[in-house]
Amino acid sequence: MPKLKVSLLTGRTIDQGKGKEMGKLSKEYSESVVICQMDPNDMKFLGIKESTNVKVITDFGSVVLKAVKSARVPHPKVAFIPYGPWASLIMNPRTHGTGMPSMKGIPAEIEPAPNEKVLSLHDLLGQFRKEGQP
Amino acid sequence: MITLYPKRLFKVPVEAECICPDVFAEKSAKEIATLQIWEGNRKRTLGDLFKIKHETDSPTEEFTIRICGDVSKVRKIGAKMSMGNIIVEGDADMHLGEEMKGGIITVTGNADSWTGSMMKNGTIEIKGNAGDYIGASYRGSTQGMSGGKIIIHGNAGYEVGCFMRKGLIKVHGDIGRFAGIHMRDGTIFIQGNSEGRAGAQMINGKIVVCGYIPSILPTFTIDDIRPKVKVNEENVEGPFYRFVGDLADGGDGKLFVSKTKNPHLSSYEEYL
Amino acid sequence: MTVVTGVTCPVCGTFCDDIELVVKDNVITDVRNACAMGAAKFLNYSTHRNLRPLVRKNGELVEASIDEAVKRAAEILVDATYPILYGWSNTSCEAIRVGVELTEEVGGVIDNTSTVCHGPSVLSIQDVGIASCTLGQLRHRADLIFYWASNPWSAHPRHIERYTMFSEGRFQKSAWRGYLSRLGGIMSRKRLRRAANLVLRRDVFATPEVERRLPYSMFQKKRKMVVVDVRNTRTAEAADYFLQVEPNKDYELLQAFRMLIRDEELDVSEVAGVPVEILEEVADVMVGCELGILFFGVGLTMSEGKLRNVDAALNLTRDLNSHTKFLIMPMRGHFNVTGADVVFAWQTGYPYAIDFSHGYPRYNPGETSVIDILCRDEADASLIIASDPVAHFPQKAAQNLVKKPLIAIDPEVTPTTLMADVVFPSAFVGIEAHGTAYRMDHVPLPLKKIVEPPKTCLPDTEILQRILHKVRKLRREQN
Amino acid sequence: MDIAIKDGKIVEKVDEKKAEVVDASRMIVMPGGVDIHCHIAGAEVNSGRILRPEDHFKDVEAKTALTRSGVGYSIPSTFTTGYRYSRMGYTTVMNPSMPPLEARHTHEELDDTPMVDKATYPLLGDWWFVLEHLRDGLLEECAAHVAWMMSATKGYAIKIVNPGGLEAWGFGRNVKNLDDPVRYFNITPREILRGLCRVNKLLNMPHTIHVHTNNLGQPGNYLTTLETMKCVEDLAEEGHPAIHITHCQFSAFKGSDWGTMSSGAEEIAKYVNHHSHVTLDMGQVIFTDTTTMTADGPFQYGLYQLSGNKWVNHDVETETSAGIVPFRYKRKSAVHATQWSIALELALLIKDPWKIYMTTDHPNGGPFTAYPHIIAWLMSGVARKKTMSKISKRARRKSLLPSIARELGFYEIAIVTRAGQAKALGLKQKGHLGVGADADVAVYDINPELVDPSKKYKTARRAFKRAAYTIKGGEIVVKDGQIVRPVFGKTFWVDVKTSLPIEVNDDIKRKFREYWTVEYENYPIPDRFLHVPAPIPVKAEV
Repeated sequence: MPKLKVSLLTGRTIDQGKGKEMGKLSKEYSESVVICQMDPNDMKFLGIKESTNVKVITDFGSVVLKAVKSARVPHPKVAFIPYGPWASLIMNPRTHGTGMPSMKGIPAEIEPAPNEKVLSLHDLLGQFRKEGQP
Repeated sequence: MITLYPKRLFKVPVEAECICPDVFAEKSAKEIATLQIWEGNRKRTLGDLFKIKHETDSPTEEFTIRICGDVSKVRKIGAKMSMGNIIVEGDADMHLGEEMKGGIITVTGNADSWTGSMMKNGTIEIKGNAGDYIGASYRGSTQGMSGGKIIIHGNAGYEVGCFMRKGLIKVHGDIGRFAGIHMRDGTIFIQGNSEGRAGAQMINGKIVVCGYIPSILPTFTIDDIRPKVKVNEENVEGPFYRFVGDLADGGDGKLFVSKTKNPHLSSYEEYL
Repeated sequence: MTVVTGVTCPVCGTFCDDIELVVKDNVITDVRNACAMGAAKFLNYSTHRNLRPLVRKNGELVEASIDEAVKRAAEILVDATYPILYGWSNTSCEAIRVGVELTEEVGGVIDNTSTVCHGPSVLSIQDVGIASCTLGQLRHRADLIFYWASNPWSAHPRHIERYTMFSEGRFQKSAWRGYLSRLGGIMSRKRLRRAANLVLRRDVFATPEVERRLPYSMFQKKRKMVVVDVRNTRTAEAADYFLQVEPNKDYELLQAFRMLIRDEELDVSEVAGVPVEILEEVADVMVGCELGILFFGVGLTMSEGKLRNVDAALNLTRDLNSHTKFLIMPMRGHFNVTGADVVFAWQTGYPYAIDFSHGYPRYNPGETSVIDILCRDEADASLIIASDPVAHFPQKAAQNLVKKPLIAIDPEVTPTTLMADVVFPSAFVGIEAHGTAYRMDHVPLPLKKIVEPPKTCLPDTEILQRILHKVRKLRREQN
Repeated sequence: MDIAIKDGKIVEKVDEKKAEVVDASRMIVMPGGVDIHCHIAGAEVNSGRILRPEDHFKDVEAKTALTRSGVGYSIPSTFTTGYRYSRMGYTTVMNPSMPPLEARHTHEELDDTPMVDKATYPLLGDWWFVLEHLRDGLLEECAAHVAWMMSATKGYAIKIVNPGGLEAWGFGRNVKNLDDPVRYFNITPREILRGLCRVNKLLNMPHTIHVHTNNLGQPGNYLTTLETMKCVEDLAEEGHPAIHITHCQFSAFKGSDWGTMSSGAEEIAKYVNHHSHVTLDMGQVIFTDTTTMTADGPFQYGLYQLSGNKWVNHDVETETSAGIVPFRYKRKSAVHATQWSIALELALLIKDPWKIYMTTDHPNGGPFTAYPHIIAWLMSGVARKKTMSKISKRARRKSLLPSIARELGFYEIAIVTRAGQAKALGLKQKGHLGVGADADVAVYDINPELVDPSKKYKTARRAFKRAAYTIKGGEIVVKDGQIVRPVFGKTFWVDVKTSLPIEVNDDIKRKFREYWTVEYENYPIPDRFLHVPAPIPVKAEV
């Protein structure tokens, strides 16, 4: 399976901003943040189409997201994920004494995952409870 | 010699500025046990958290405090000490030897961030790794380490020697980014690799990198190739590229980078 | 039906105060002047909300009375030896004032969302200082506007229109018309390209060569906008010039500019993927402007270099003041994150990450900041207000947060309230409760109460006061 | 003599059987201290706090059962500010620098500053409305707008900082002298000063215009200061002050550059001694590490260039600017030592203590906690000599201090630290212990009949550092230098009644939108916003 090394960015989008104000449980919100915006040429390289699921892996975790074509091209080998519970799973928590984790420019790997499902918010939070609590 | 054994595993930060030869000296084990320390927001005594064993010193020996057990949540050990020894057998938490004026601290394990920050004199030796901001200044201040030695046998983190003014930091292993940021003077000697941005915004002082460095900041200019470089009394064999910077700050710091370990920097030679 | 004017918008740091709301029977039915985010908030704020306090019993969140929830929350805080009280940037200064007092009372750590947005900026301001201003100053005077690693089009949608390029000032005119004509050009180029793609059947979209000269408009004596970013954003499209920087290389680029401004020469041919010729031209434009402003976003604080990226940016603008007037401002995200910093500072001396465990304020981000405390698993309880760390903190921090007793005060249902042990549904400040908040440039403005909240949803200020009162009572009983 | 207190006021007498008795025999009793000029709250001060963690971390105050925690040193947190003033027997403090647009901020902080009554002065000298109205000769319109501004910002006095210079600083420039026109506005600093002085009179403001001169902090500026005082000479009514020159020390430099800088105190004192329309405050320099902060943007930039220290600038649209630079005054620096000397020379050479008041321009010359030291210098030639022996030789040679024998007595100290200040501020119920006055009393543990402060200046210093009692509004709030009862103070503001208040029509609202980036209706602060508002109604002549 092809794998692509990218520099991962997270950030705001207007849809995420709107979705957030509509409520974290709204469909608008989760739809706006379970995506991974990629350069079309990178998608071609991975052999995936719009909305194919991909697995994004960093040193700190992995998450399945929907790949979408970025409207702001070109940005080869740069992938963008809006802020949200999904992006948080793979962020770099190290602050190097600054209080600030790294949320932009994290080295990551992307691979196609057409058969894996994007976690629902419920399932995602369920994973948190596992450690130590009922 | 006083030996401290933690009675249990600490979960919240413990702050024990009193673990310091200057404070312990002339005190009986009983008095030492009543010294106040903080566990989170609770006031405790040293005796609450540590078993304290007093052994009579041989008269020739310097006053020594030995800590056996996990003190990786105990901060400010040896802060402001001016004499004697502290030996930590295990890991130590942040601010070890902060504002230290003399004496020797030895840690057999790792030490966390701000080790030796604002220190004025004395020696800190870490057998394991160290965290970030080693020998740095307090937030907002430009008064970093102004004397003494910090020797780290393992790796060190980011912003080591931030606003450093004098003294020596020696790292046997690798170092993170921004070593010697805003450095005013003094020496940072790195035997391993640097993650980069060494010497950023330095005004003066010396940084020696014996290993690999991914790139040199564009605000440094190449000055010379030197066969060896002197670090305190020690001669370190090169050859080294010598860069000068940080020019963005009008600095005149010297950054020595091994030539053999960094063939990708050879393009700088055309500017010589 | 009534129309309420001059409403402040409790969403982003732009904190527009010209919103008009149409209210009918205690319901907001229409929003004027707001951006998409603001309109979404005013029209949908109450769709996903809790109406009653919740307390976790046997693993389940169940409805409780406010008194019961207050008691449970107070017990958690009194028992804790190192609690964190986090959030604050989406509530009023009045609530934050009580929050600091509560933290002091329980000997905890108080931190606001600066810690994960512009905290590093604060750290470098403490090293360098900052030459800044209020936003109107720029509307009247700025002729060179930089947006560096920030994308106002998405994050602060009305920023450009209200304060910079498209605003009309006393000494500087709006650049709206120029943009419209340029936009026409961009659109037709895009159309042409698409047609070419179809006809030639090959991708003309390939990375274009970096041009070696700035566009003509950059040398004209008029308002101009430069965007520096790792991606070609919507904002970048509206700019006179877009400078694309390689990810994690902002520091090098900023420092290189500083050198050029000192008339030093670079030993390299390009920096951060940008040819030095271009840098020299941009530096000339900086030096030659009447009044320049550099807005920077979290693109600087969250990427490699963090505080030092900002350090370089602050130094760059400071250096430029020996040639012209040049100012700089962080683009603050939440509508009152500035207020949280401000209130913390006047009560404690420090703007965020303040540790009260020894009875007085102590400050050392990296040690007393909430991400570090959570990653080291040191906190034994937490109170989260008006923030959603479970959704936005790195996994390890979020996991350690939910492991320990967690109190959440939030008008909305969020991942954090879902995972909490005590939940207080609050009134939406700026819609259902009044107060004060600070715009990103430190201008304080009133938050208005437009409609009545549900009876069971108290304002944040009152919830916190009740908890504080109960904490004091419990502590008196203990002694 | 007994002082009777009832319901927060000083009264003729009370029922001695029921009253609580404070035994102040063998002690000095004074009205509560009044500070006419100290930066303790608002945007500038708070930016200073954020800028300087290194200033706070070694000077902390832990929470007690009664008091909130906080930090010092040069820019203390709000609660600590209130407690520290109160411990020194102060009961009223004036925050002299408020950008009108950020007034809400200043008041939020003042509300969190306990123990003292307070007020704050909006910065109006470079406000576009003022510049335009004065340029067009519309004095009454200008007055109406200033009246509106006092109410909108809950302000107390007209503050003018480097008139014209702050508008020029918007584009990185400054003005050179009183007749240097402000670009785009065609008005000079002289016209601004005279205009606002007239406006002040038209509005019957309790205090005069409060002026930070042009060219502050620059060698040779004593001439500008003399000019500034002269320029309103003809506007003064006999016996009534028309202008207050604040932190005069910073505006009393002679010489053409830093090498030749010397004291201009003699000339200024001479002028003040011969005229009755001026009051001053000292702006004493203390040898310590402090934080300078003024609305004078160009001055602060100059100070940054001089010191290389970190620098904050904050320009406020259509109104003013501000700057902050940390600064250390060193004994061995000839300039700093001369500055130290100038303020004392002014205080001692100006004969009438009702004309010059004790301040450090906190924190610009040093923190207010240094007041007991200044009192010692004022009362004792020995104290002055002792400090003199440690300062720069060059400064010592040039200083006028050795030639001045004057030593202030306790009575004069009471004037320069409270009575004079209250009078200049027009605070009729403060600064004295007569019947009807607010029951703000400070009791210091020093026996004036036994202790000669000229010799025993250390005893005096100690006494003024920790009040034996501070009584605020009739309540004992400090005992033996400890807070025993935390109280809120009032916030005074001047409620000017004009016969024709500004009509708020669409035109005005549109102008607002053009000038500021906030809506008209969000600008004024409602009275209820203040914790304890104390409006002072004043009837204007317009």
